[in-house]
Amino acid sequence: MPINDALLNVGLSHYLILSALLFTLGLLGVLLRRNVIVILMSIELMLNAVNITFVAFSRYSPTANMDGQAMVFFVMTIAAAEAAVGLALATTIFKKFREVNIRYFEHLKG
Amino acid sequence: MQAEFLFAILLLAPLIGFIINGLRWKSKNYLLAGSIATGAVAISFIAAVLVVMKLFGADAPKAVTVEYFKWMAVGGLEVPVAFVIDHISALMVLVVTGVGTLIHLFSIGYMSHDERPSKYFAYLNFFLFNMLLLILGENLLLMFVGWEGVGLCSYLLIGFWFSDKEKAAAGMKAFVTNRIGDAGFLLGIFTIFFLLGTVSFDEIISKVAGMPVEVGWSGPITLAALFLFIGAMGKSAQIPLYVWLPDAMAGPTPVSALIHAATMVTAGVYMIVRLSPLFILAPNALHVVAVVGAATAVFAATIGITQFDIKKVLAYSTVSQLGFMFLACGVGAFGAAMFHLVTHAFFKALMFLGSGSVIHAMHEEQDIRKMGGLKKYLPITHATFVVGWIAIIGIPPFAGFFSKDEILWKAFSSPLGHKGLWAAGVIGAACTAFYMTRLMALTFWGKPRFDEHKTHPHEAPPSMAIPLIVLAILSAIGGFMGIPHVIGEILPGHPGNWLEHWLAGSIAAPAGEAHGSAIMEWILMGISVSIAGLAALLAFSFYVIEPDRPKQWAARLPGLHRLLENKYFVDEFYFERIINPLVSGSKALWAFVDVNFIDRATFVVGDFVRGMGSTARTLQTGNMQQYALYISIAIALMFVYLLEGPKRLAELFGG
Amino acid sequence: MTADSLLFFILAAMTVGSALVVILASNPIFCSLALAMAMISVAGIFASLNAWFVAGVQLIVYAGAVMVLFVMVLMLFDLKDEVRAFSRGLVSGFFKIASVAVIGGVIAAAVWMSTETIFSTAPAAPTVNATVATKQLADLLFKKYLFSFEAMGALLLIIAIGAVALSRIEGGTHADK
Amino acid sequence: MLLSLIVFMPLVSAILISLLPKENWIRPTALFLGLAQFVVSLVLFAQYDPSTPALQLVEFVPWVPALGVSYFLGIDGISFWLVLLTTFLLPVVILGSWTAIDKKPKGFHIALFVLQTAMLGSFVAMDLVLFYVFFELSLVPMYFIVGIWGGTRRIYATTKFFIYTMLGSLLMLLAIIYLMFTAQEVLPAKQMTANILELYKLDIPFIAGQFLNPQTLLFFAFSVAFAIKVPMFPFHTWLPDAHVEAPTPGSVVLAGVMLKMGSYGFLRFVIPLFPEASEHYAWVFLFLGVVGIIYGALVAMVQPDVKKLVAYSSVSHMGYVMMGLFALNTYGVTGSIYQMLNHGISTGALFLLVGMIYERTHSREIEKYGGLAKVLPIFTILFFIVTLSSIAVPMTNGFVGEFLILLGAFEASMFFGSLAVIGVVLGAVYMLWMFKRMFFGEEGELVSDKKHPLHDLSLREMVVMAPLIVLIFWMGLLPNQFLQYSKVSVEHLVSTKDAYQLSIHTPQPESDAQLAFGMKFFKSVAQAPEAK
Repeated sequence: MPINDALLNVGLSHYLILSALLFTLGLLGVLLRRNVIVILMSIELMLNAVNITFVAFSRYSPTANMDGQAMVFFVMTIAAAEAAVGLALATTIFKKFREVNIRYFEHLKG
Repeated sequence: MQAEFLFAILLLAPLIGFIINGLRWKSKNYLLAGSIATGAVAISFIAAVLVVMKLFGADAPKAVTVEYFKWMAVGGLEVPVAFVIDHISALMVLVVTGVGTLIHLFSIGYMSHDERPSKYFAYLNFFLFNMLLLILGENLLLMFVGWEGVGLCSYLLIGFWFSDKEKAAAGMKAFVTNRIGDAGFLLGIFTIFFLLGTVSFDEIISKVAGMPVEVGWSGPITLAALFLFIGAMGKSAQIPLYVWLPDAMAGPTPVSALIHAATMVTAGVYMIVRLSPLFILAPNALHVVAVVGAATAVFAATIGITQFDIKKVLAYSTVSQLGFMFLACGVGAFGAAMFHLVTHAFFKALMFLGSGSVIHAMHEEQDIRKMGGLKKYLPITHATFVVGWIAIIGIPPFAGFFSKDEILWKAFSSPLGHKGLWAAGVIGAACTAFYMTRLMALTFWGKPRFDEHKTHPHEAPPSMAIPLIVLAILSAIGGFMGIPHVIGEILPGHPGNWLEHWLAGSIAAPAGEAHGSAIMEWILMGISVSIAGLAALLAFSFYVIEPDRPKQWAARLPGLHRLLENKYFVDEFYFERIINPLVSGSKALWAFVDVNFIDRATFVVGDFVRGMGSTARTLQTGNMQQYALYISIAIALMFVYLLEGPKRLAELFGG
Repeated sequence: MTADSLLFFILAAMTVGSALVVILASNPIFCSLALAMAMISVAGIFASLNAWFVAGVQLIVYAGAVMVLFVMVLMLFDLKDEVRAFSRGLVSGFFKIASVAVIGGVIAAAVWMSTETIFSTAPAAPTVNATVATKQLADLLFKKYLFSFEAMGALLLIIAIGAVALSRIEGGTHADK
Repeated sequence: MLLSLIVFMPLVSAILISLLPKENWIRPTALFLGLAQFVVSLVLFAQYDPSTPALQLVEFVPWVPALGVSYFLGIDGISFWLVLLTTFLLPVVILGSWTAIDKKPKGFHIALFVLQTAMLGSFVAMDLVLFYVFFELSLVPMYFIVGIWGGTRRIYATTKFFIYTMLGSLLMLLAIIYLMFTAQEVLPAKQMTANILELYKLDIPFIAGQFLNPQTLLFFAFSVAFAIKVPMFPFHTWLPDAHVEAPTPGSVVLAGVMLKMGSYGFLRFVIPLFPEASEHYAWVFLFLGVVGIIYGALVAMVQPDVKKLVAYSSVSHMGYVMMGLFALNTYGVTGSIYQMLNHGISTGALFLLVGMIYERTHSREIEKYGGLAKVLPIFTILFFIVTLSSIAVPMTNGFVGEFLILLGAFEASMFFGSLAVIGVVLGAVYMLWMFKRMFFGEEGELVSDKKHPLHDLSLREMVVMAPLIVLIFWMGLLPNQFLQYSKVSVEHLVSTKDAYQLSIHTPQPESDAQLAFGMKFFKSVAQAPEAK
């Protein structure tokens, strides 16, 4: 695919590659950051990357089906729920250690 | 009366006595306990007599057999609980119950001061029950039951005063040594069973009847005979398993008389006589028996010369006399062995009981160096002891003369005999005469060597004296049941050899011609009697006329004296070379094989697994991000795999 | 370069740029602001894909509700600049970046290789009226995915209760006994 | 239903015990339930027909049909006495541990009853998978019995015991799976099966002299599992540790029944399933049996701890059992079965007695005793009788078993048979030496301790010992009454072991059988001597 073509005709691939980029960035955040809250944010990034994929596929599928968009709702709900629980956990950790470093989760083992 | 009934009484009377006395084992009433036990044995004796009566008469059966029930039936092995009294066991059962009754009677007086007379009598009765099983059992297995049973009772009675460590140890030694023999006996039973397919004596004898005499060493019959002889060695205290018998003197003296002189120790001889048709087929095995017997006879007699414990002297004497019996068996003179067994039972029981009487009188003193001059204190004991003494050294016409002389003559003349065996027998007899005379001299004659003001020896009560007198009479006249032909011919009425006649149908005789003539027999008889007499005179001169001489001789031959006094260091040898290495070797086994080898090997396996685990554990840090890393690595690898990454890369770079 | 593609590239650049800030900024407040930015950009992306309703929800739920939650928690903690924003370990760090790179690369390669065969030739489906599209979506959610939808509702309720309970536990798992 | 009743009654009992509200109700209830299951097991006498080698009282319910696994119970002459031994020992053990177990009695009795189910199950299971389940299940309660109520090194001992036994049975599991697949391929039904009667029909290829062939490998996989359980010589080291650390009742059950699961496994599975390999490698087991006998005896001799001594004596005695089994003749196998019972009774009794003295002095060191005979006469008498049984003096049970085993071993191999006889001597040595040191001589420090005078056996303890003592003599004096129940089965096994088949016995409907069971029981006992 000549480079010009790629720049002019934005298609499914573009969205998918964007999604991949976003996903990897989110993953890097999860792996590298120490702050629990930032890690949660990175997870949100990854979920959003997935959402982009869903919507893109929904848009570019030959039969224009909306199932992809429906899925986005579920993902968002899960994301919200996960954020809520994650932040609640972060709060308990913070109460104990006055810090929200991921390594305190090591102490969660029974 | 029915044979079944009589046998039941014969066997069960002592057992019931055992149970009654066993249940009241705490009782100190020695008179009651003794009466029950003695009564039980007496009943047994009467029943035995009644059964034996059936064997007399013109058309009497050769044997009375009863069968009660099957004990074991597995595969081809059928073991009924069956008993038999034939011409061999009749002799034995009468001796055992008869002498047994007398010894029980004697025990009443002897054990009067003991803590646990009931227990003692219970054991004694139980012994008798087992002895009867041994004698009457119709098959090898039943005999083995009795065989082990008497060993057990012997253990219990030797260790009767178990608070003394030495005595308990002696009991254990006896049991274990016997067990070695028993193991051999077991192997003998196995060999016979797989050879002949039966363990019943009757069937064994009828099955071996047609078999040829085995020549070599490895034939099954020779093997069986040798195995059985190991059993006999253990029970009858032959070299090399004799060591338990002298120690067994730790038990009460009547026990020594009953078990370790008159009955149990002769079981080996009895067994060989019983299986004589089998043994006769294995001349090589018989040679072994004869040589071991002769060696034991001399060996034990020489030890007897230097012992100072009155019972030990008698014990070695017993070992030596048993050697004579095996010598007789070994040369095929089974009748002579039986004969000596019976006469020995009389005079040795007499002498043991006599020694018991002496020990009782001397307040448990057994060292003959601290006796002497007891003749005036214990006239009855002395008189009866003299009878026993004459009998054992073989002065005619006392019992010992006939039986011992027959053995010597057979050792010389039998086709299986040898002049060397005869010579060994004569030496043994000479030594016997010497040490018995020495024993008499040191115990009864000369001057008292104890404090006459402190110790007041008293003559035995009647319950102890009666058995002594009865046994003395038997020792005196017992020999007439087997008068040799050469003597019978010159006697009025020409009495034949009754015993030989009685046993003729039941025992085997060696094939081949006996050598030696009547003149020869007279000459040999003369030689042996005169040698024994000389030895006795020598001992008399040593210990009565010149009491210093023994010490001079001991000083002159220090090596020999030390060797004899220490019983050839056999016990020490066994202890140093067998028992100690066994114990320390076992400790080493435990330490090295179990703890250091097997356990360590299992630990190595365990440590390996544990090592792998702890290696893997380092991955599990609990660090959540590390876990996330693992997940991402796994996902990456999965993708690479799913997209055929390696192939694509190869395409990319390769072509 | 058409307007559509220009819009896409701008939005994509904004998304990626703000995502980078999220994972690189040492102050969590900056992170959260960058995240909000990323959310808005993603909403834009949705819009560019004609998913108007989803784009709206993205704005309301994410940029609105979730972000408020994050920011409030951050305010509650009163966090300063972090001395060490990233976790320790050179080796593991290397592995982390490498594995992520592999994943990203592989996904991109997969897209590169597969879109050609699947969709690239297929033209985008004809755009429909936003109202119709929303109606279709509603149809799906309340008919086909009704059960899942209701389950989601239940889940949210449980999560709400759970979150409250969790944050009220004294000392959490390390309560002093 | 009888077998299911026998097997699961203890499990139900365990549940009942777990529901008991008060601690001091537990022991009487447990004793009652233990006696009840023993009485139920006595019904076997009425229902069991000793005249046929076929499998009796069969229960068959498919369990996992796809794998051919079924709930298949049955009993024959090989397992008959083992089942009764198991049910018999339970009440004895409960009464024997009346005071020995002072903490958590509820848990202990539950474990004991669950163990009982597992052991009984493995004796009557005729499906390999079912057997395996019971076989492994038995480890769990024993693990807790040793691990919770044991001595100071209990954790070490119980872990060792568990892992050792587990390791072996995993090999067996592999072999079982292999057998099931082979059955699918070879048998006409073309169906996987774990039914042992079907598996008996397999003819597994065997090449003499080569190790890597199916039958040899399977043979050794099974053998190792059972040899560890027995335990045979090189695999025995878990036993002394487990015995020393186990509480008295644990030791009794372990020695009395659990070890027999190993030797029973040889008899039920190894020999009939792999006849050629068994015959070809019999010498290995004869050899290891002899080594076990002599080695166990020698090591027992030098043990300072009386319980350890008894444990090593177990190694020696089980060596006899192994020899008898691999003599592969009627005498040896019969002797082995008998010896299993003997060992259960006399070693069980020894452990009980050692436990009784341990309760009094809290020491098991032989050297600290001495002169017990004077202080505890009744205890001494009982101990002596049990000692006699252990060293196989005639007229006690031990003799019959040992004699038959030695006879069989002698027939199979004169060399090994003769060597094994050494064990007869050594057995007397270590037992009597221990007896001498503990009971005779001067009073030891523990015995003469005036502050803690020793009391002779209580009535309860005598009641515990009484049935064991009675059995010791009963089995010694009238062995035929016991032998007749296993006779036909053993002869069938030995004579047809190369093509061993077991049919299922369908009894004639006998309406009065249940009613007259008591009559029949006594009749069978009374008729025993005549039975051929």
